[in-house]
Amino acid sequence: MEFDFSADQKLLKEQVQRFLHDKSKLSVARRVLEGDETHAADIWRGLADLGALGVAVPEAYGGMGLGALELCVVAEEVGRACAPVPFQSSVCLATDALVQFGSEAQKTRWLPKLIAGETIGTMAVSEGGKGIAQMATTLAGDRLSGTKVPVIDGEAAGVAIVMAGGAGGATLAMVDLGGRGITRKRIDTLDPTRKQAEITFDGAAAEILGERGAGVRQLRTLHDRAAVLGAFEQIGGAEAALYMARDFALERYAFGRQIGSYQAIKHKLADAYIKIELARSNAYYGAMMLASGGADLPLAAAAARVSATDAYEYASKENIQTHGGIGFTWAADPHLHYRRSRLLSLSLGGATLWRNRLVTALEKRNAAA
Amino acid sequence: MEFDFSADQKLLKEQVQRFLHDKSKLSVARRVLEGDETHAADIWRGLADLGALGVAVPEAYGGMGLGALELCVVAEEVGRACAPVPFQSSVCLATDALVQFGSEAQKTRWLPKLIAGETIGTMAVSEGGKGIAQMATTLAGDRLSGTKVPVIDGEAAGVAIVMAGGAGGATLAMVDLGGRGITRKRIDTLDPTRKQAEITFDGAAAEILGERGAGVRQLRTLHDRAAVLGAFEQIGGAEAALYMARDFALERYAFGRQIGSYQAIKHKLADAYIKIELARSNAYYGAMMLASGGADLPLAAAAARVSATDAYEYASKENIQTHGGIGFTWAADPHLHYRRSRLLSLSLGGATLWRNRLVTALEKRNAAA
Amino acid sequence: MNFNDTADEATFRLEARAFLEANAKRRVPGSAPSRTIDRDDEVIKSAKAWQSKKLGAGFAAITWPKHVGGRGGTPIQQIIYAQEEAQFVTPPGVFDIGLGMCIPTLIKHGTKEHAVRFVKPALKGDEIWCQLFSEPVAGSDVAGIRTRAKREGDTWVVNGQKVWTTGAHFCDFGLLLVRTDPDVAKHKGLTMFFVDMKSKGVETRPIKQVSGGAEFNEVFFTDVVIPDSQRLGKIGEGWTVALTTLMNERLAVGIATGILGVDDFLALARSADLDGEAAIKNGAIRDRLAQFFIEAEGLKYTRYRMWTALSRGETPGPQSSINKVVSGRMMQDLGSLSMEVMGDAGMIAGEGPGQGAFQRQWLGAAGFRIAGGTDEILRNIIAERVLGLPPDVRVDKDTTFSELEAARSKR
Amino acid sequence: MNFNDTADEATFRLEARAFLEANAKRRVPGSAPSRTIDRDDEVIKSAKAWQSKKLGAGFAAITWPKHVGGRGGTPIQQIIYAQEEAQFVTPPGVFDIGLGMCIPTLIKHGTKEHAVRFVKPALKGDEIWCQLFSEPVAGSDVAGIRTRAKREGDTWVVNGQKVWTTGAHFCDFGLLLVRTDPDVAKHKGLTMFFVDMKSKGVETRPIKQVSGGAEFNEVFFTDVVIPDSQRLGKIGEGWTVALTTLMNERLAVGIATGILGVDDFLALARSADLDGEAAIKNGAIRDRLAQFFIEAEGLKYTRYRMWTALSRGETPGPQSSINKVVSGRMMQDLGSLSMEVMGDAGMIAGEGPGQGAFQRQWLGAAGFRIAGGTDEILRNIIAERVLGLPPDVRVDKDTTFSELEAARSKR
Repeated sequence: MEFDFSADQKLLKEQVQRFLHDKSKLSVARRVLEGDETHAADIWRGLADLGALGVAVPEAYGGMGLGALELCVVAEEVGRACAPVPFQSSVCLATDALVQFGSEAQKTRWLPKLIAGETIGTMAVSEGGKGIAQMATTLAGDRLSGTKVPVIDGEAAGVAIVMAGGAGGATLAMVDLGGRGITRKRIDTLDPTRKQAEITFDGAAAEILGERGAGVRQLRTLHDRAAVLGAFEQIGGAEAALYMARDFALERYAFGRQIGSYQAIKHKLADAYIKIELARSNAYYGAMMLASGGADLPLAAAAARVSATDAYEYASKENIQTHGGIGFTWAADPHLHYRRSRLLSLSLGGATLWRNRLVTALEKRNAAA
Repeated sequence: MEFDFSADQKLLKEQVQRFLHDKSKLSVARRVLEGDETHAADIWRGLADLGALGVAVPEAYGGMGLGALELCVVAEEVGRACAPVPFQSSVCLATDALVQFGSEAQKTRWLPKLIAGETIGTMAVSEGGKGIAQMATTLAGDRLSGTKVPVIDGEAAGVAIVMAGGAGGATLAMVDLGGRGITRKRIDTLDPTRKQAEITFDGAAAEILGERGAGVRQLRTLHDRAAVLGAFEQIGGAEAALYMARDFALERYAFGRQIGSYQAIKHKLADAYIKIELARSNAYYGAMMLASGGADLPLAAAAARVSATDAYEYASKENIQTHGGIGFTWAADPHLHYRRSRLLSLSLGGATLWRNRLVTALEKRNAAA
Repeated sequence: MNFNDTADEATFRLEARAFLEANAKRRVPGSAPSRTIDRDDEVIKSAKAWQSKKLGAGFAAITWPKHVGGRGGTPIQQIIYAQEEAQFVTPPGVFDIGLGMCIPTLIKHGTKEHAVRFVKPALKGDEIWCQLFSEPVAGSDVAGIRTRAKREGDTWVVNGQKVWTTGAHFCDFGLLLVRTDPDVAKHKGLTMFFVDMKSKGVETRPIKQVSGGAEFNEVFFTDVVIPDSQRLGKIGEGWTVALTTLMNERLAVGIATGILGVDDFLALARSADLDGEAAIKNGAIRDRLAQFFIEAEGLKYTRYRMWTALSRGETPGPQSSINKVVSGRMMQDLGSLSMEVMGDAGMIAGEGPGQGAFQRQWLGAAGFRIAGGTDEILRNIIAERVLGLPPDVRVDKDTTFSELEAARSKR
Repeated sequence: MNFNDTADEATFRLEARAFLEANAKRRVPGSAPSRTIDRDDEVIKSAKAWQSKKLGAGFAAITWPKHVGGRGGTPIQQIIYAQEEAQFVTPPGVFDIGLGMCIPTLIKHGTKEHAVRFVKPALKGDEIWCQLFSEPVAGSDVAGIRTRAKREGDTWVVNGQKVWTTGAHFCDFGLLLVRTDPDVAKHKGLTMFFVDMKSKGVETRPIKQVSGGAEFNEVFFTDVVIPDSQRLGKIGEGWTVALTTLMNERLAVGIATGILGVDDFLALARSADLDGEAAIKNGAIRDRLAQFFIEAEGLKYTRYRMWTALSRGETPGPQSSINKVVSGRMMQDLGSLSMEVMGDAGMIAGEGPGQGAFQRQWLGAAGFRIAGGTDEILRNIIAERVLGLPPDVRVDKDTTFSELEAARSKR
């Protein structure tokens, strides 16, 4: 039984944790929240320098050539710091999409830049909440047209993986966002520490990623993979929110004693702890399936995501509640996690959708058994 | 605004409450639970003497000629006492079915006996959990064949309203259980204070209640009506469980103080109170729709039932929890409400089913608006 | 059982409606009333004009006795007026705290001269009042305040900081709770004053909330001089006076308006796609919607039960205490699920489906669960006052305030 | 990351499996093991025989040092053995409490003579031990016990009542916590003894539970004489001794077996009809099922994390504290929903779908949430020991037991 990260993986985790703890304090997230920056470029550069953006990418393309487990520990620390960087979009979606489905030429062109943090990647699927069946964006030949909104980190990104329809069915297309026929508009969202955009493609140059008509299947694979990484990001955030609440409950007095001595607070925080531990255990299994390419990945990914979504949402909202009035002020930090938890809950599809997906995978597994 | 019971209705309520408080203590429920009786015949007779079994039945048939509101207050008190009598089966289902759908001859024959408590009525729909589409019981001419299980109060009953298929579709049939071709077998259930039976009909004499082929529609109407009455029974039970827990929390000491001074207990019981108040308010609207024949009945009934089911389940299970070890012993009373809450939750269909029904009714109302 | 007005109530309702028809515009159905108290001078001006009109027509203080300028009406009339007014576009309620809490306290604990001088201008809308109780270190535990007042002859000198003061930036007077003696138990060393908000040394700063609004303020007191004649009640009895105010606060909890509810969610769930079909077809969504429905309707009919008691001249039961704790959590859950139903577009705060209203509600709910009594304090109140359970163990009863402060800073 | 045994673990697993194959029958897959401790003499006899075999093969006390008769093995070996044994039909664990809690306490706090006399027969299964701590008035608050022991020369005379004693009816000895001095603070007046369960004045009565089982007992002590030589630890230091036992209880929380889980629920939901279609097609049911899944799997993998730590020779973290609080609530919810899915037939306890197993689990869950630490106590423990939050305010620390009792009866 070796159901834990290895000593080397833990070392990497500590290294990333130390860097983010020193450099990406919540004041940095606040800077991005309140300011004009699309993301904290300094933190992004620092992560790139650590190699954290390419831990799971083969060395041939400039990566560290490690595996998914190493990426999981990085994700957890990014989540803990509530780091205002395009981690999920660029690393867990765009970079992974290239690794999974890219041609040799595509990999050679983009991966080194993504890993170095020179180019940010993103994924553009949504069209204002409509389902893929109602999608209006089309890929005709090598020209892409349509509007995607919201695109997380869409303003900062230099390259996008875009879901498009057209002859042959839903297809993933790669688009150099520096090319012509592309307009972007910033949009207001609940978590402006990772700013989002509306991107309109008007005959923009694009090439197929993977296989024409395989878009839905490819997206499902990428989402399963990103769900595991996202779960670690959520768990990191949830722990940060829990311990922020814990520290406040030790400091704050009401009626002559620490509020952390009241059972209403104690049991609330114990419940957060329980949810986080369940999420962590589910996420570990997800990581194992991700790393080993196990057939159980769809089920394990759904369990990790559902569990971690629950944990982060609960921990972040009850962190505000534990803080009382101060927790609801703009100047205090709890709302940073409240917002981020929402972003991570919605970005790959909400919990209801994933719970349903979990049961579908479970039915499939039990039918096979 | 007169959104409350009238002074007269409250007087009736107090009268029934006093009778049950004096005569139907939980020791009586326990007697039936542990013994062979199908129900407490003495309590049933007492309720009949008070006129409580026929409050909503026209005087022409021996009833008190009052309305549904008066029946609601009786139901609440029966629930509060956890009375081991066939109240729901006989009064809220069988008697009401006759009032709603019976022919003059049927009413004249059965209602006076039901009201006097001489005959107990019940409703037999279930066939081991299968849906009505899979029903095997058939009515051919005036002969009924098939097996119904479980039938609540099926052993004590003298007359049953039975759902049957056959030419013309699902139909409600009235069967004199004293007739030939009928065998009954007691079955073990979670709440033996209202014992249940399997009843097999083998060409038993039966007559149609209402209209051939209208069984499903009639059943829906009866269930909507019984759901409101059941909600009051649940609310009465929930309050009894809550105050049993409250009293214990005041008496019991741990670590030198009353357990009711710990927030874990205080907030648990506050939550029970909240659920009960919500249920009561929803049930009042249900009662108003029931009494006035309002078009909102399906929606109001579903809201009352869902809310009251939630309240009684929570209050009864957390009553055990509040009692700690003693609460889980056979000799202590909390399990009486735990069992009864389950019976009332399941007897007209579970909460998931009713929540779905609620939304269907809401959609219909909003579409009409 | 019915929802009908009595004959008297119907007459009053017609009168109220006639006044409103004549003086205000009917709200377009479906548009949410704005309850935010703006920092805009124009809004204050229009609010004052509206208040003056209401006073003229006898709707400014419906339940107050006539001798203090009220109508001498009933609580149910107050509610009927509020129901009717909710159908019209009217300025935000900048007088609610003053007339609902401060002036009743002044009438009860102040002198005759106080009443003569202050009640009329407040009723007319000429002077607006705020309440200065909470402090950064004293939220749920109001009696833990630190703001000090030291006597100097016939005046008091106040230093300290208040927080969560609604409307402090446009108010004329404030009800001010201060500590006058730290060397007795904490409830015993308090005294109540009122203060002219334009006094030298009073500084007001807006507090920006997570939801973006800023109707609350911090108020700083630096050597503010207050004449002893502005004291309400005896020295050291400020807690008793404060309780009058706080009791009135609890009565003032009115009809929650402008909140997105079940029908809004249902409309959204019908139009939104979830996993390839309309969200409303998903059993999980239906299940949650049913839960929202029983909570929203349960609260509505709980209010009706309370109004029935008022209509009969009875005192309502404790049911209304459940309102805030249920609606706060429901606002948060409903906001959260609505975003899920919107899919990726759920993150969009500004535009997108519903113009960000669900998103704003979700942000606001986090504050609603705290302001005016946290979920936890409210459950305690229900447990203690309704169910008769014992209070929490209090370790601060037999200790002086100074000792408590010393113990706290030692840790 | 993997689930593989190390080479040593694999060797041990093979050894354990070989022993079991040779001495027991493999369980038919899907049949739940019976964990109820029967009142039947035959069962006790077979349990003793099995224990003796295990001792012979070195599996009776895997983690105990060799000098007290153990194997000197590791905790992970203990777990591996338990995993393997769970695949076989074996008698119920009537020695768990004795070997898991009582004998370790005896070894630590007793004399050498005690160890020589009692360890071997307990290990061999010849003598069975029980634990006599809880009392009717002292559940979560174990130190609040009232059973008195008065010294008379070289003996003590015990009067009082114990409760929730597992297996008292077939046990030979019991670990007995009593109050020897009521006039000091309640934790300080306790002393630990062991008692021969066949002593004059010891009477055992079964407690019938809501679920129908009766593996617990009340034990009454009437003038029971215990020699002072049966005292464990010093007079007045019983609480320290009891803590050793209770710590071992917490370690003993093993693998929950025989509990209906997610797969059982899924199978049910596939076959049952809900509103005209298979229940599993209902989104609300799927939603709930997913919740059960993340809880059940989360607990399973939490155990794996703990075993990993053990396998590495590390001390597991506090994660395992969540096991009971999560699984208790889940058993109750899963039982409840399963009955809903069965429709009207859900009420049937004896036969019907699943032969009443879900129904029994729902009844049992209400007790599971209480026994061995209530949900509330466990949350307190997590908050205090894991998160470092302060303990509840204790009003019973600086008061003698007698005064506490007097205060209680005065109310």
